[in-house]
Amino acid sequence: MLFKKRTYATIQLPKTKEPFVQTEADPISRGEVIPEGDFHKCPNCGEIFYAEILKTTEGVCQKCGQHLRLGARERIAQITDVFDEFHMRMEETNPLDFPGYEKKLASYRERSQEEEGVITGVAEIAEQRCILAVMDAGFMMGSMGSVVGEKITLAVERAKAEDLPLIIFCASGGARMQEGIYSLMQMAKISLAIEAFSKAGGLYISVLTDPTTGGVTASFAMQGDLIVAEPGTLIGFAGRRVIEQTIRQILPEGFQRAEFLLEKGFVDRIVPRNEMKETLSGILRLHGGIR
Amino acid sequence: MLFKKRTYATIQLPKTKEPFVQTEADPISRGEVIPEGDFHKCPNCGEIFYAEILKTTEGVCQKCGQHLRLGARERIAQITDVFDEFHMRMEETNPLDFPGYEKKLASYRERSQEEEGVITGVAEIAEQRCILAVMDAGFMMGSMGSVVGEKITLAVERAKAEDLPLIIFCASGGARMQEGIYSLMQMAKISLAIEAFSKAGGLYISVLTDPTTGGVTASFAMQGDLIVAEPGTLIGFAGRRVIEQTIRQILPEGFQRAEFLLEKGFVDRIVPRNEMKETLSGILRLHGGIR
Amino acid sequence: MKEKMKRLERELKRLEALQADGIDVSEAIDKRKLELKALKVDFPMDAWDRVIKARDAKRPVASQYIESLVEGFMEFHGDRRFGDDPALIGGVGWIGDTAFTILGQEKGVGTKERVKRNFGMLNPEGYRKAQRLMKQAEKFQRPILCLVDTPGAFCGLGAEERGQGQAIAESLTIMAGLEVPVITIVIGEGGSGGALAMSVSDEVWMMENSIYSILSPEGFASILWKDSSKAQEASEVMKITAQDLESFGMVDRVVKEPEEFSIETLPSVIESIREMIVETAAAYQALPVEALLKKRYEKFRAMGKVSEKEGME
Amino acid sequence: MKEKMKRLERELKRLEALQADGIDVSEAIDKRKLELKALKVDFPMDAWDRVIKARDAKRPVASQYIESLVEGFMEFHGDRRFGDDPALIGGVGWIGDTAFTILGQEKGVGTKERVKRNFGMLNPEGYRKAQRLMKQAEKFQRPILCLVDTPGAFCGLGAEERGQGQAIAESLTIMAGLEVPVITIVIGEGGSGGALAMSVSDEVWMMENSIYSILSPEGFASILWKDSSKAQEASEVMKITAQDLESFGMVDRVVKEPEEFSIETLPSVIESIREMIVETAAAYQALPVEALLKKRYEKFRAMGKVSEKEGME
Ligand SMILES: [Zn+2]
Ligand SMILES: [Zn+2]
Repeated sequence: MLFKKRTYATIQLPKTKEPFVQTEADPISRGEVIPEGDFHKCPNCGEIFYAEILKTTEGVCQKCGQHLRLGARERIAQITDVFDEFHMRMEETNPLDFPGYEKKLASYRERSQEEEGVITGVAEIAEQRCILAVMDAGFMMGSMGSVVGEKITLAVERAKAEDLPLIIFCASGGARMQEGIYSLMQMAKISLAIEAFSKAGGLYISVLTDPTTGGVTASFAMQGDLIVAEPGTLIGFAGRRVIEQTIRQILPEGFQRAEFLLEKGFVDRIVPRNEMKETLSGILRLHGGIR
Repeated sequence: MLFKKRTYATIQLPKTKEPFVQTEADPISRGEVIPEGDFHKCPNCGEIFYAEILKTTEGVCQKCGQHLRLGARERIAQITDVFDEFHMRMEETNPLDFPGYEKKLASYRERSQEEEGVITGVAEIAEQRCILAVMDAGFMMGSMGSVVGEKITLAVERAKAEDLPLIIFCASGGARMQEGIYSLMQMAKISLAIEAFSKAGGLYISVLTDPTTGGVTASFAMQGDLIVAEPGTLIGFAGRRVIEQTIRQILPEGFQRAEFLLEKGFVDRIVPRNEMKETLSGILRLHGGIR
Repeated sequence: MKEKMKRLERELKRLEALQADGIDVSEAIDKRKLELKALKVDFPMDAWDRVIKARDAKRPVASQYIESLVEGFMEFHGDRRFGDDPALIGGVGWIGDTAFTILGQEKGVGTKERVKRNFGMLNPEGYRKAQRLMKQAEKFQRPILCLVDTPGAFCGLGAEERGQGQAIAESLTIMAGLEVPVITIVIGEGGSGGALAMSVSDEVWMMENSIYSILSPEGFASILWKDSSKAQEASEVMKITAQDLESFGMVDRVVKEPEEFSIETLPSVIESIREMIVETAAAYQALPVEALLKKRYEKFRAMGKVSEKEGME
Repeated sequence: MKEKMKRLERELKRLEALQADGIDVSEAIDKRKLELKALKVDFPMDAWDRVIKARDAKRPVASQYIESLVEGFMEFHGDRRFGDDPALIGGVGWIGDTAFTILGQEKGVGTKERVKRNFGMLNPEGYRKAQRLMKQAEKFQRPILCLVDTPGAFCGLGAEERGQGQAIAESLTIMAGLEVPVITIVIGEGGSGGALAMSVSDEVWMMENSIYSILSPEGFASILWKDSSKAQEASEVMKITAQDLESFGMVDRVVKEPEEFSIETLPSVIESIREMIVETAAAYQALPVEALLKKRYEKFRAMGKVSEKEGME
């Protein structure tokens, strides 16, 4: 049983229309197409799998090892023994009165059966309690607007108040354009919460999953006491194409991938998906002081 | 009057046999010859000056701007309005019973009329009181042994006890070989004192003068809240020749010079000798809180 | 009349491009500027007008503010790690009788210096130099003044290799914890994370015609509409002017600019803010550290505050 | 008999050089080693013997100590500034029931890995990784264990460009201020500032045949006598053995080694020190922070303490 009853209200995996793993790009903004039905194609090697088989491999391509993108609920199911969601329904926001934003949001909500691009709650990982936030790259490219910022801030504040470790799975195309300066300020808001949590002695593990870019990279993704990443994860601030246009040369293959970041000193450890739970529980135990 | 009577016993410039400015290398260990008599040759452009003229230029070559090496007493005279030396006579040490060390030390003492390679005291610079330590590259290459380490540590402790800013003029060929591991431990000893001083809120300005190398670079030279350097100063840890032997190529001209360090982010400011006093007093005032 | 203004502006833009290519059309430029000025008295500026003003090459840059505002300024260089970033000027100096740490994003004046300053776009070393000097200000209990003027983060290979994301992230947490007052003034362009990295401050002020945005209007149009030429349109929907940000409660003060804002008219602006800077810093410095940090926390905590829907469990 | 030992050692050295060139003379080597071993029972080793032992390729390296000593070790990488230095292994793991931060200078095993590890010579990134993990240990109130095994600082261009002097200097001040216990064990070569940068510790232990010196005997001979071939002579006057340093009061404990110290005999050594490490850390951890820092201060304060001559003003 994945979601066991604890102190908080528990939730079920919703009947989502989204595929189990996600395609590389957001279909609306990049014009690509999610494969329909029961098959899924590995974006790295091109191998085609039954979607069902991918479930048994935790979404890792068995041919090339590519870690395909996972939805937040699936991620939580893989990592936690118990997960009690902070069962919030946040007000919709459109702080700039941006034309068409509400409609776009509604379409993502309808399709994903999720309210926004991050799920937060209290988790148990191998008997270690922690606060967990998991972003979803499939929800409007995992972009960060006020609701995402608010939910993450509340999670950090909760970790501080309850003196629990904090784990955030990052996955983001960056700030949410439609909320403009409000999106930018979420970086500050979350950073203030993380600094206060850290000063109080809290442990924060940041887990970088594909893709971790833009304003998320330039804030809480890189603020972890420890930063681990899944293999092959795209991690960067500026976009690859923008850099290529600026420097007028093609960037090397592994640029901005987790392995590159490890070599450059910005990632503590690369952890394959099938070792993630064990790694996180090991770190939690080492910081809990009880073997 | 350069040395005015204050709280401590004052000293006079000793009748030294050393020339006003120093040659690039230690003559004993590198086999070069100190020019005799009244003339001095610029090690950079080769120009030959009357030693007397150099005094009026503070030891700066008027042809090429090279900052020639100064003795510690001359440096103090240029920088301070009042200087009250910590009038110590330290016990001689030869902790490793190193053959010939006492004799070598005695010869340097005789020649320089100084006891060791650093002079420490309380100074006044444009009405700002501070603790000042000035190393002398001419005393056994400005090498750091136990006496140098002890005198600098005492100076730092004094700065902490009296809540005064600390200025150290560094000039060193590195650790003193003849004292072996004792020399190395001076780096730790001084660093502990500086850290304690810093935690207590003290301001430490490190001034790098030619040459600042080896163990001094790897400790208090680089521990300043602010690090200023004279133009052209050699600043490095490993020796140029050793690096060239290791990488088997000739290093570029400006390598390990103050300007190179500035570009690499390790020096706050390059300050010509004729602006040094004003710069130091400006920094002291800014940190004293009184315009 | 709005139409006429737009036409004049288009002409002006083309003429200025010619001028930049070395063809002297300065008279024609001045003429149109005067006409424009006369027209603008009657019409409020739209966002794009402000974008143009914020980017104007004649607009005072950080070093000129420092020159005019700060006495006995002592510049300090380097991040103690990798390099010294010319796009960030850092140092200590007197504003009135108070010693401040001053950090300015510097675009430079003239082509050569603008290239050297990387047009105000910081490399990671720049953020790390700022961090070092901020921590030093904290040690010596000095207030900090930040001057923001950057198109945004730098899209270079080295900047990514050396972790500009990490560098900005660390600036945010360091500012979050600083136990001394920090005032930020956006003097020109406040672009994206590069601007935010110097703006987690107790007070954020903006010059009347400065902008502060999640990214440039061009970038915004390019990402959302796949057409960077729609920058002007983007600037209107993005809400990036000082007036917008003041209405959002994100900016504490908008500083009036003279009609022609340049190095000539800068001193009058400086005189109008000098006392305000000193007094504001003093007011925050008078707070106990816990109160200072709490105030800063709550200031940003309120931005994009979202409530839960009612009637939920 | 001393003469015979010297001869055997000379022969051994030559044979080992041949072996390194790929010529198999292992039998001849083993024979002489046995003979030497028999002789040495009767003679105390001189410093050069220990230098040879300290540098022996078969001697256990930091990663092997960690493997044997630490359970659930989790390695953490990177300095968050520029790179990850393979010459320094850092991470967290269990020693007994206590979580430690462990930092080890790693020479590597086998040519390929030794090259990757830069023969245990750190670049500035290595010191900065260590600093980061030390500060983290402090935040989480974990004791720190450092394993020192480095010929010394690295004489590379990049190491100078990126400020290895500054990096070592910063390690010294960070260790000076660390509010958690730090134990250092010199396991092989403790060379110059590179070793000191991990040894401003509450206790410094040395393995019986390790060395700790201001620089290599070769470097010493080269600087002082202009002849690096006089390394053996230098090693005797330099006083670099564990026994020397213990007599100077610079080392708190000398750990006995088995006659043939290798990966095979390492576990017995580990068993002899495991409890000692845990208990020593616990004893220091029990001190109030001020007492811990004061004790560390006074420990190093006494090194090369020089008194003033009597009878002076
Ligand atoms: Zn594949
Ligand atoms: Zn000259």
